[in-house]
Amino acid sequence: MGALQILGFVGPSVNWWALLPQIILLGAALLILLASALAPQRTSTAFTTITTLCSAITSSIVAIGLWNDVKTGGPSSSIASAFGIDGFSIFFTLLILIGLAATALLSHGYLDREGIDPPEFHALLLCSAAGAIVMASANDLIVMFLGLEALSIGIYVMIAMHHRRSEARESAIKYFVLGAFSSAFLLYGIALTYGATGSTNLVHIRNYLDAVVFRDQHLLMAAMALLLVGLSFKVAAAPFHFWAPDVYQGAPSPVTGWMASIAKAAGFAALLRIFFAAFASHDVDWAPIVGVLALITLVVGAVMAILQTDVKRMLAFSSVSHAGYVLVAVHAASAEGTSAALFYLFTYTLMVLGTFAVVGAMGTDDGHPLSRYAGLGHSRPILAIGFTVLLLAQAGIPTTSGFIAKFQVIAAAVNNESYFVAGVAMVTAVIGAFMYLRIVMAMYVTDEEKERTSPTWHWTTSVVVIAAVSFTILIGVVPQLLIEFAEDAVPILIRG
Amino acid sequence: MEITTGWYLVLGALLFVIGGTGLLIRRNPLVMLMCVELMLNGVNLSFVAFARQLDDIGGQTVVFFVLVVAAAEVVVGLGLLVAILRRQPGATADDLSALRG
Amino acid sequence: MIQLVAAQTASSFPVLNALIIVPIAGALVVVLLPNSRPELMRPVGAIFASIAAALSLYVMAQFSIHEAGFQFQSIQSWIPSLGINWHVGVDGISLWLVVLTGLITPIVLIAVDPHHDPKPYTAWLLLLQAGSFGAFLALDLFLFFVMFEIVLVPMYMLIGGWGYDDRRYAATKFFLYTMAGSALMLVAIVSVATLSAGNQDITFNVVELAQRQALSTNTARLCFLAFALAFVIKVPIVPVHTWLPDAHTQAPTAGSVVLAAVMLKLGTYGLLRFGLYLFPEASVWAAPTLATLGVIGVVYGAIVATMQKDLKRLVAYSSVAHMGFIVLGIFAFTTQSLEGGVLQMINHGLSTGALFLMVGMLYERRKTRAIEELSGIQSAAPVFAGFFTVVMLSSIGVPGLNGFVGEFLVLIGSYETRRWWTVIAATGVILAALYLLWAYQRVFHGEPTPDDEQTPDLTLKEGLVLAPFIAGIVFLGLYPKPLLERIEPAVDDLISHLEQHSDYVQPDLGAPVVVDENHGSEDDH
Amino acid sequence: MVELVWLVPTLPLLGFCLLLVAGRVFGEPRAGWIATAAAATSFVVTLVVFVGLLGKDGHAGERSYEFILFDWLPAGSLKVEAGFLVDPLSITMALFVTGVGALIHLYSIGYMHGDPKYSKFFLYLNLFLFSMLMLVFGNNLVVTFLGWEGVGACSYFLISFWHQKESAATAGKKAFVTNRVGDWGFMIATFAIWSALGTVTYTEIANSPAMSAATGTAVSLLLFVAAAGKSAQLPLYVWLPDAMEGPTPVSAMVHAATMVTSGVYLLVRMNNVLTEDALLIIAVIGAATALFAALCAVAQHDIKKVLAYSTISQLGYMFLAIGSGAYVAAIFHVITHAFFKALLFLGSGSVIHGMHDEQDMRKMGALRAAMPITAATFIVGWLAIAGVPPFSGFWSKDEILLAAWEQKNIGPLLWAVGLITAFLTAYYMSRQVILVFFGEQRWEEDVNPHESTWTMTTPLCVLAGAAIVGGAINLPLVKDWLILEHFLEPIFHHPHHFSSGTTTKIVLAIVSVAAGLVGISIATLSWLMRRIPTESLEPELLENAMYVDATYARVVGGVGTTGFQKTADFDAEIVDGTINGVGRLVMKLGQLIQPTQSGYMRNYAVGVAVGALAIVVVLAWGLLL
Repeated sequence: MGALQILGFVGPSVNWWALLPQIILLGAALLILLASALAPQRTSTAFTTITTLCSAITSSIVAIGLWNDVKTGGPSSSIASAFGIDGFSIFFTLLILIGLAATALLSHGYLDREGIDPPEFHALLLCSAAGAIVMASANDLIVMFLGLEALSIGIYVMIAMHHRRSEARESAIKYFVLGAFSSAFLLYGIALTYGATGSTNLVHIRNYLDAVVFRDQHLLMAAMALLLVGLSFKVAAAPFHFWAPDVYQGAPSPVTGWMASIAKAAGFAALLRIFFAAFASHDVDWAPIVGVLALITLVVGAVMAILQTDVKRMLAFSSVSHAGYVLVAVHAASAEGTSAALFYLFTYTLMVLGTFAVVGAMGTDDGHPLSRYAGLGHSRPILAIGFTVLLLAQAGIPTTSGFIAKFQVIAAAVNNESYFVAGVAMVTAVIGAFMYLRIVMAMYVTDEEKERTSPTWHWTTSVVVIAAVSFTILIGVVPQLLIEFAEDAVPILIRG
Repeated sequence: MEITTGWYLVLGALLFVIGGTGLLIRRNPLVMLMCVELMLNGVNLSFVAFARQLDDIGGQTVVFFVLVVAAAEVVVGLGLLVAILRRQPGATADDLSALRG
Repeated sequence: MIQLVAAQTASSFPVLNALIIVPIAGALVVVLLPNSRPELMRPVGAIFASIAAALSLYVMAQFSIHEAGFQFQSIQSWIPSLGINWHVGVDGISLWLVVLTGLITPIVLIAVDPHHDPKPYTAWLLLLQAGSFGAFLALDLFLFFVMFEIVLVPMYMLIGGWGYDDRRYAATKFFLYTMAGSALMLVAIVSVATLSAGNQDITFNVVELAQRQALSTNTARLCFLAFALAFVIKVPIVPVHTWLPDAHTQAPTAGSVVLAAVMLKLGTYGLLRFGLYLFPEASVWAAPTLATLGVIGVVYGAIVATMQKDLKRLVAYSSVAHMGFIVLGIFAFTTQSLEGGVLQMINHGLSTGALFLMVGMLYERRKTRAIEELSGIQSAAPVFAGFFTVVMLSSIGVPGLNGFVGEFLVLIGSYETRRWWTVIAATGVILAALYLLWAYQRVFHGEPTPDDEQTPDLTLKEGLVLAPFIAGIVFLGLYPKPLLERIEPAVDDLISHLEQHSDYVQPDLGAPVVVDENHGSEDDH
Repeated sequence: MVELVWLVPTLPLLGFCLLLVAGRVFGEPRAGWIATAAAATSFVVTLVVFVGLLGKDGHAGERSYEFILFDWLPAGSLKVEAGFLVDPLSITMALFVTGVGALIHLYSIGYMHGDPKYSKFFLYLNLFLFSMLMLVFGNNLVVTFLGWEGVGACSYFLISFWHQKESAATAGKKAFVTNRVGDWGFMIATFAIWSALGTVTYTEIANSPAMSAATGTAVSLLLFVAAAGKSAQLPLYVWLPDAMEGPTPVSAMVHAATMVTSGVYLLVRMNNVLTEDALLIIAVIGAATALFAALCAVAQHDIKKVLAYSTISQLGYMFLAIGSGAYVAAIFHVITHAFFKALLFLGSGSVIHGMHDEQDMRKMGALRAAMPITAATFIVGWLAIAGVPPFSGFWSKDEILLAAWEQKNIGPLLWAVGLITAFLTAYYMSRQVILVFFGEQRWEEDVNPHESTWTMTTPLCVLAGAAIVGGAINLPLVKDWLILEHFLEPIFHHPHHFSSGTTTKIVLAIVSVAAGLVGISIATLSWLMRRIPTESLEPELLENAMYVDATYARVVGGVGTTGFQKTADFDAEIVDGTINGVGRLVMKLGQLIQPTQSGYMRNYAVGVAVGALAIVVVLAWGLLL
């Protein structure tokens, strides 16, 4: 019968329409590479940026089309149900595309200033974006793994592109070695899952777990544990976060932004899909672990952040504690918690991109001491107030999206009756606030009123900052729409 | 004696652990890379073993994906190493610790 | 019930919303003004603040006396999927705080010159006004928390941007301290809403939640503690008061005035509106402790104030003492004590606000607040000294001025249910005289040094700025009835709410009864 | 006519407002005349009201009128109105308050001549008069308290009127703060009365059922604490001697005639709540104060200090009377004392004025030639206070001694103390008169003392007249002559009647007069004829008022200050330190785990591995479950 198959091979039905977003991105990547290879003169940054933007826009249009399909026709999946087409995947697709566009814009000035070759950067960016989308939409562990690798490998190289700087090289190798190390764990987890459930397909796994009364708990548990480890590493949850500060600090600011926002988001997408969707029936097993991870992550992120003197490191640790927050939502293991996590990731992504847009504009990555920000409130008031909004939003001050996000996370935790976790989360928020306030203070409270050299900076960056700030405040005041979006995006696994 | 799936799984696990330990204790970046490869191959072995046990082709096809990915990683990794060693000949992993705290 | 309210208020002009929106609009306008015209900023800001003030006065005028419930209510759906509404309303307790907030801000804007960056200064002050309005008007827990938290930012910016040498430390301390307090309150808010939901849909509507009273005793007590922590820090009550002196001392005059007159009231108001109203049983349970802390605050604050070397610090600690009276009044649960407490919030706003204004004026003249560097000011600036004396006497609690009315009602009300607390708290009047008169003697009496001789007297503008304070101080001292009769229904409503949901029973005051000595301690448990 | 009562306090208030607005414009002497006019008219109106009240039938209890202006503090069941109560007691007080007050206003026109803050002085005087009248006419405890605090504030202003002088400023503060201790008692008493009787209005209190013994005594004692503060009784008297830092008219008006007697007024007003036990304590403290102050007065050199201690001693008499239940005697002495003590103070003021602000009696002497009117009137005052019949002082003091004698528990003892005090009073007053007006001249020629202007001497003469005939308002022996007693009758629940027979009365009277004469003669022998060495008569102990004040100062300045400072340090270091400590603790925690961020890849890998191991173990072997 195997022979029969080989004779008349029939591949699984492919819903190309559903894959179009990634395909567009990859196409754009190829285009850029070809153009840069074939074009007689050095390809301009403008060209690459615009190409990336266009690809992002077109594929997001496609994604929105898909969203309507899902709305009307309900969720589906493709390629032997290895690739989910549901609110969840499209939510992240859009998020990743927004991130892509933002990163393209905020890297525009940066690449020119730092003399990094634009085509390669953008090509890699597009590939890793495609990888992220795959990772978020994958209904099959292997596909997810591939997406993750695509995402990560792109990032490895993007970090290292700043090769004249030893910090960049160091952070690249660190991220690479540890990333490979952790993906080995992830892969082993996949293997064990395969062994325990007989499939790498999440739908199979879910049905299997629902149906079968289990004979080999240990194997499955070990599998879950290793999967959790692999993904916790990607989202920089303690104790798998050690790489984050060093890498964030050493990497070029746009790449840091990309890692902090999209890589994290994709990681959480996978985490949610696997654990909330596939392992739903075993949440009593994994939820407590996630809770513990959340606690450790929150505390470590907060208390380490306030010790830092380098702004990029501060933000790195703050992103660690943000991961803690999302984990709190995951820990709730409820639809409410998941939508809270989605909301959090969406708003957080824009905050952090805006933040790193400013950081990138503030100057070369040879260290970002607080002193560099001194007096910004006087020299660049608008930039300063925008940055302040973004920082306060990360601190969770009301009328910013950050507050609504935290509020939902807390609500989810409380509904889950994990009051302690909620309490710790709020307390660490206060500790973390100290760090954000230090930056704000540095900008506004200058002991000597001498004007600082205001940063050289490209209008595309301001576009990102303004967009991020206005989004942050808008959602902070009228969050309803995004909340509904997040609620609709709670993952459902459908066999296509 | 008959060699059951269990043996292969144990062997895979051993390879994984050896690789992991190697990565933890060795200083030479190149060796560390190889350790990662070792871990991945341990996983591969487990996949194959499971595939056999389950009589399912999927597990074995996975191995090919993994090999490809591993290859890609190696390429990037070697590239990075070259870039580093060119500027800091004979650098060990511990020499790359400027970023800390 | 909500629909009903919405219906009855839908027709009328949503003045309370306007109250919150006008200052925000003002802030935006100020921000959009050209930087080339710095002289425009404060006037424009003052205009918007005054419009808000006028609106608050309109509310006061239209407020129907002898009505307990919330008036001018306005409910709009805000975040339906979380059961959150934009719900504002005013009752006898919040009315006067709203009016105070309305009046203080324009005065401060006119009175105090920031010396640099007038644009952000004005904008922040306006936002502060909006936030305070919101906090006093909010009838939705979520909305309240938003407002309660958001007012930190403008004040933080004011201290940090326009404060004195140690502003960095003071501002951060102020922000983190209060934020830490409210951290657990957010958890409690969510818990209350979720746990009282039951099979009904979740709501953050304060009135609704107060009616449901669905929480178990222990849960309610825990939630109350979480709320209380936030408010106690805001008030502030000893021993969590130490952010106040630093904030006050480092804040610019405008900041100090608004902080004392408006923001501290958020704490006591919160205790009343959310502590007693949402958690009657828990309030009664915690009353002895909180009343004790209040009394400690009265005495301790006064003692520490006596030894201060910085005039502003002294006034700050006097705030601690005065707020202690309010807390005692709140947790004595009698009509008189609660009315006195609410009235004392206003009085403290007037007198302490005026004191901070005048210390600021003194600083403008002498560039120092150190008591030992000043002396004999009265000889150089008699009018200034006169104004200061009036405010000082009000703060000491001399009858005929507003300070007395509040303190007297608080104490005479508390005497029924908290006899020995009252006896000790009353010693506060001795200490108040001690620290204020001593400070006055050192600063205003004695032989003036050549510098002191140069100290110019009150200018006409400053006089006009202080005039409303003095007028209020005297008027409230002689004829507080208009306030009391509007406060009373709300307060009585609150007390009957307490009696209905706890074992507390208000002693039958005023009816001639022969008192046996341990009568006071009956209601403590 | 009685309805005009609202006008009585309003007039001084108007004067105050007028001077507040335009005092500087009026300047000297117009400001003074305006104030005086206000006071005088207020006195006239009081007379009118008085006459109106006399028109009513006293025994039918019709002589009690309430006038409510408005609700002051309506809070729930608490009703506090801004209202006046006109009855024999209040009108009696008001009469001499306005009368003596008006005279002292007039006197001040001359006395304050040339003072830079001339108008301000009269502004304060009018405000004081207003407050004092509120105190007297208030129809409930709270309005009285308004006046009570008002006079306190005014006395603070007036004592520290010359505030450039450190001593004056301190004295003012001391007076206010000490009084506040009394006010504390007043407030608590008010609370207790309200919670017990449900009212704070005098007429209702008077008609309420008695309070429980304990409450009653507590209330009485709290009221006495209030009185002790205001009327400078032991142990709160210390502020009064220092209060002499103020201008002399102030000492005469505030600290001799009117304010200091408000404590007596309060207790008499509340006579029906005072319990026996409380009365005994009041009597004892009153007697003790009388004796103590008299002893202190013996050795003072400052002409005003003598009078200050004498005032305290006389006030002691009044409380002795109250303690013995003889309220009328107390009020009687309040009035006569108002006359002669005001007279004495004004006289001393005139002397000081003439001596160019010299207050030390050792630098005076033989002034009768230089200032005859002052001397004459002063001598009248002296005879009055010394209890020489038929001067007013004799009659009132005699009644008090009689009442003391009849006190149930320890009457004779109290009487003895009173007698000794009478003797001492006669002695130290004679000493003063001799030192100031007789004997050899002890001032340099260039001083050339002079008689004061008519504005100052007129009040002296009027008061002298009053001091002579003042006793006539309540002559004993013949029933119908007890005008004051009959007039005040209605306000007492248990009117006090002397039980002793006429003979006892006469004997006691003779003894007291004898005591007075002995005192006078000893003084004459020692200070005029120098038969007795005078050094031994001014012991250190008495000159320093038995070091009571000094001890207070040492305690307050020592233990008190250090205690306060310790508290402040505690606040800064412990309380605030804890909070900052929490912050530092978090930092410490961070530094504790910071080493994990070593920068070494392998350490990070270890982190991953260990974490993985932990999770695997926990999950696969369900250690959590």
